[in-house]
Amino acid sequence: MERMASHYRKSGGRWLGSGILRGMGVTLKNWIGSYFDPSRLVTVCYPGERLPLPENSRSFPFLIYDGDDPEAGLRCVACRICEKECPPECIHIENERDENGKPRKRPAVFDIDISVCMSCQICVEVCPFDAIEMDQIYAISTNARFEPLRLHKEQLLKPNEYFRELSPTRSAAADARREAERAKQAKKKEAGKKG
Amino acid sequence: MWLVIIQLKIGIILTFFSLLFAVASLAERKILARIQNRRGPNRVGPCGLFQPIADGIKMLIKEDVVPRKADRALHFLAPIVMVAPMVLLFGILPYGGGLTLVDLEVGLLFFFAVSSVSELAVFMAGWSSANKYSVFGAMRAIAQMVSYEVPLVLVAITPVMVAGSLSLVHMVEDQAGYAIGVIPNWFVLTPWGIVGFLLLFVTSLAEANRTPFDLPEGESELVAGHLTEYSGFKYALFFMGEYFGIFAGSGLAVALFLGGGGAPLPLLQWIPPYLWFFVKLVVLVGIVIWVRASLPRMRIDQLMDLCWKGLVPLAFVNLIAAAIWHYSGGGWQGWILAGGLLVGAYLMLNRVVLRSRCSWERKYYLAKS
Amino acid sequence: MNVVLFIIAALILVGALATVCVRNLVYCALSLAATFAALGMLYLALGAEFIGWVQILVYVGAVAVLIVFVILLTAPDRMRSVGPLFSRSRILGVGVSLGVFGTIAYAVHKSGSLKGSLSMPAETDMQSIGEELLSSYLVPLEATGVLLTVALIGAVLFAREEPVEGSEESQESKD
Amino acid sequence: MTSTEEVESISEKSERLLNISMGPQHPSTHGVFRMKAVLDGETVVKLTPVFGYLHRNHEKLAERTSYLGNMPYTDRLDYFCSLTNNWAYALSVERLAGIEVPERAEYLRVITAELTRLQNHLAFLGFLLNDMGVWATVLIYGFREREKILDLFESLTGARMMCNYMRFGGCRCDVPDGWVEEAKRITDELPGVLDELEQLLTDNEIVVARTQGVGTVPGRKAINAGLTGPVLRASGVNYDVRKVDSYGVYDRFDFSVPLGSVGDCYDRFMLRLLEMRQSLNILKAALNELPSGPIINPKAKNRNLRPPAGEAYGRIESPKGELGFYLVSDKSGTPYRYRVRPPSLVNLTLLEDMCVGQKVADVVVILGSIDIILGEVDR
Amino acid sequence: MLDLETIIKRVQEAVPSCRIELVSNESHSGHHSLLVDDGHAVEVARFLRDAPDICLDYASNVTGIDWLNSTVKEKVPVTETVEGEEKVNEKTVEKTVPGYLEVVYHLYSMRLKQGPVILRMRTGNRDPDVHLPSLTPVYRSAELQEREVYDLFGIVFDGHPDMRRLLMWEEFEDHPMRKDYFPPEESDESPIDEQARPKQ
Repeated sequence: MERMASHYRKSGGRWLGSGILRGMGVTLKNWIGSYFDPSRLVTVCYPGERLPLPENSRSFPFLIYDGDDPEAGLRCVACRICEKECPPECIHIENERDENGKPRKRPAVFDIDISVCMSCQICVEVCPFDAIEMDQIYAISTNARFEPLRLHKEQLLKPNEYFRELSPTRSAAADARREAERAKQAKKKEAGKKG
Repeated sequence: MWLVIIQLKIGIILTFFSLLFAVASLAERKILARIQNRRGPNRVGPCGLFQPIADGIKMLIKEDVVPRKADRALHFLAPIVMVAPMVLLFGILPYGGGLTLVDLEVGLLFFFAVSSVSELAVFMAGWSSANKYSVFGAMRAIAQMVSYEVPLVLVAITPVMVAGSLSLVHMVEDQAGYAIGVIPNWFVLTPWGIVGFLLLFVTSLAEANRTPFDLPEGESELVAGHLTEYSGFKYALFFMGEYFGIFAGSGLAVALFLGGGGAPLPLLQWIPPYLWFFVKLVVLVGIVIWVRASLPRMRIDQLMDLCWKGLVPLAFVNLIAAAIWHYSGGGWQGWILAGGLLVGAYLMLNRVVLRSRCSWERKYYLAKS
Repeated sequence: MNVVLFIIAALILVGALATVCVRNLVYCALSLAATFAALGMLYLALGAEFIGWVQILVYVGAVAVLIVFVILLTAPDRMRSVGPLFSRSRILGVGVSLGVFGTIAYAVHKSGSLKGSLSMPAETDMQSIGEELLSSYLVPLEATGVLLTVALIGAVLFAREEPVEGSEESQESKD
Repeated sequence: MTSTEEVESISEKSERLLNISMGPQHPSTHGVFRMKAVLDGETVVKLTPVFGYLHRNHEKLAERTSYLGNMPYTDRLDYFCSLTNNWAYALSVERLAGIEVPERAEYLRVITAELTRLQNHLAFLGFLLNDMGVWATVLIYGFREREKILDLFESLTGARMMCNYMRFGGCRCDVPDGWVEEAKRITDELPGVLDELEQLLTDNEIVVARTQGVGTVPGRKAINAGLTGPVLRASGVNYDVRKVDSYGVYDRFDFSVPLGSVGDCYDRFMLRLLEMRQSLNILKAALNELPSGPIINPKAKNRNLRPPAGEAYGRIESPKGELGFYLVSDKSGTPYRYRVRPPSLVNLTLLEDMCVGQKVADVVVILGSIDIILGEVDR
Repeated sequence: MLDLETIIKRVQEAVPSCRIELVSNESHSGHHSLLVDDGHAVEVARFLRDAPDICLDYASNVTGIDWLNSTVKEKVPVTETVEGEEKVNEKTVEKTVPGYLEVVYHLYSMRLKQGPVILRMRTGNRDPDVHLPSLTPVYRSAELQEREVYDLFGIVFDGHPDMRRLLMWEEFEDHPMRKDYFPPEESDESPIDEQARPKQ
């Protein structure tokens, strides 16, 4: 920026019409450039070619389960922190009741109304069990306003492998955390058994 | 017998210009896109070639909404009165090589007489839509077109004075032949020719309401000016009228200054003259589209100032320069005299505009604290 | 040749009557433009090309547009022309028109031009018109030039005092 | 505000005046903004802006949501510059609750804020020239560069425009690898693009004719009317919150504040170009000196933050002007009063004074040069 | 930073009959403010703007705050005669402080680049159209923001050139930002909203 330190003098176009011609020179450079220089032809023909999404781009949340059986490997323990913290209150959870009505640590109903959800990712941030993560799906238009946009637990559940290939670094960090957690539980259990 | 030939010629010319209209509407969107670093229509047919057909069908199918309070007859007549004279103009353009339709002795006068009818069409369109915006737009459009007819005619008179006849074919013959073997003596290669060509190009832009003079359809102020209440095929007709206006203006510029069907180099003369005419026409239309993509719109009062304080005086000076060129017999002394006069006029205009512009020279202080 | 002339004459008559009789202000202006165009066609039919195209250029291109512009500026809402079509003093009107038409008919009859056949006038080309204009008719040409400039300046002065809406386009188009 | 005697003169030639309404669907107003204009021929006699078409009562909503829950809503205020909105909100909550921010987070905040300023000014140039009728050419040149910056945001925060990136005491997530090199490459390319835009626009006779001497605002009147940001500095008043408050780590970078001289549309337009160059300086320095370390203050509680009772007013220099958040807390989990000081709304105070006497075509250019955004005006 | 005590003294000299006091603020921001009685608010503002050394020429922010009737528990020394001898003991007494509406101005000095001086004005009660003097004649930047406070809080500013609603449409009656305002029921909410009815 070698301009004079204290002043930026804007040299007026001394020749009438020279400004317009210089301006059209720029458009001509872009016109010719678009045939030769890739940086001057930036659009992509959408359905055919698609720009790759960066790793941690987010659209709507989804639930994670380990292993291959969705019900068994479900990580969510229905602690309802995400339901409380969600700003537009679009998550609705109902605990599973065992035979004598005592709530168990599993969600029977886990609905997310994606017409209300603003993909702000706070539920992922506050979830202590890494049970919910942000997906990268965006072509999800439906033909009705309310019903299809309320995703139920079955539609939300996706395996951990999907999350691992969706965003490698975040899933690695999440798995490391869960490993450390499980190791601590196990050590505490032994300490408990020994002590 | 000659009736058949005439019919054939008319057929050729009309098909060519309607094809050119289709291609130009596609080329406009493609060139605009390429200037803006994007691809432009490429979904309908190979790289968008069937797009004009698609547009045409769309325009035909689209419902033609006429406002209830509108004046039906006038509303219907306006597009016709807009397009008909434009098509007449193609009759007298000197394509050369036997394709010239008719060699009117008063060719140029015919051109201006017919092209001034389109102002009535703009009025009819604006007035019959019974919409406050379109009346406002029509008023501006007529003021602009009538004002820009004065410099257009003045500039077109200079080649008439040098060639000595109003007929366009005679003017093209006057520009035939090559000086010192290689340089074609087109009028554009003379001092007054360059200035005349630029003025003619600028005024024909204004006549056809194209950027930077497309004030009537100034989207940013009055939605679509006098075309607000038109839809469907009538709108397409106006669209076609505007394009034919550009073709006619460019055709006139080619005929008067770029030597009609003449080939730029003697060894290229084996290509028939009407092909050269069309190449030059297409190049001019390309420049019109290029101008459209890069210049903002002028305000109505600036537009009028430019016309009355800029183009008309320059056209008079150009007339005098052409006279000096004519009587000094062309050649280098013509260049010095006419050229000097024109450069002096440009410098004087330059100083007047810069002094009137309040503070061209702007200083911006870069505060450290 | 006569058939064409009769058609054009009929066109002129119809246009002129429409200009006077039609209620809608805008239709009057447009039928006036149509009459001018028909007059131009008449000249062309008689072979006077220069006058024909000048007629269309000047009258249809400028005068009609001027009248239309005046309508745009002054009567945006009063589309209907006011007052009854035929004024009460009908007799006075008919009397005056008959008198005028009678004198013109008598003068034409007296001049004897109707006697000869409608012979085509001598073939004239632009060259001769140009020379004629600048030699024997030079003085009237310059006089009209001065007149038009004065009219132009007058119009500009008029426009200057009270700002006219839109642009100050009210000057005569070129001569 | 037209004085009383002028109002009489309007009514008595009222039959020649034309009442037109520009917006809210008008193609050139920036979102749903409406202006009722009274025209005498081409010149504007009276202009009254109409607000409220995009009013969502953002502040009432914030009073029933937790402090952390409000952060994603701040993206929706000035939806072109979500990161500066986040920073302003985070700054005022940190001032309310007394939370320090580690070094690396301060640098990340400066980098993202200056990137936001760049892409906002690029979009501004495009919209202003689009109003003047350049058929979207400059708009797409601006958006071409803006896309690169939005891709940076998407790889860092996860969303292009609704970033929700800042937390009380720092930032939400760290920079993915390769991000800083990509950002450096973009900031080295941008000066070339700015030169090209300047060559295309600043000397263009039509642009100069359309903007010079249009909508002039004297400095003293601008201060009294509370104009801030480039609109104020175009009138020659040296007031940039980055220099005055030197919040964050702005005092470590040497950048200068461009000031205009006349205060018309041309100065406001040039100011943005010059400010972009200064932002590039800051970005170069910040990207080179990005320290390592934690990106969030471990002691800061984000989830159910209960700041002590009291109030705080934090403000930053957002691309549109001085964006402030005034928070009153009553020790509960949700703010008692949450007030946004919208630069776009206050910059519109002088819109009528600028437009009266100008032509209709100028009203659009003047509105474009103020660079308002309706999410912030109507809240 | 201008310290508020000197400002209070200067103001009391300049506008003798005005009542101005310091309102402290416990949060970490340290933004204490000046409470001015609405009788002399305009002269105080004009003095603050025109005094050469204070020169608060820029009103950055104008905010309305709605304070509800608050019940305050106070320790009131009550003398009771218990078993003959006097004993003074505190008894917590529920006292309801009447609520009020408040307008807060954040004033800055652009010329001297000095920090916020916060001016507060309080209304006596909370009924619908309570009046306060407008500072728009002094600070033009308050014009639109005061219209917004009128629209959302219902404080009518006397002396404001164009006292209309800013954001709501003209026929809208009540003032949405008041604490005791609940939106009318007929808004069509999606099924989830009915279930998750706002919890307070």
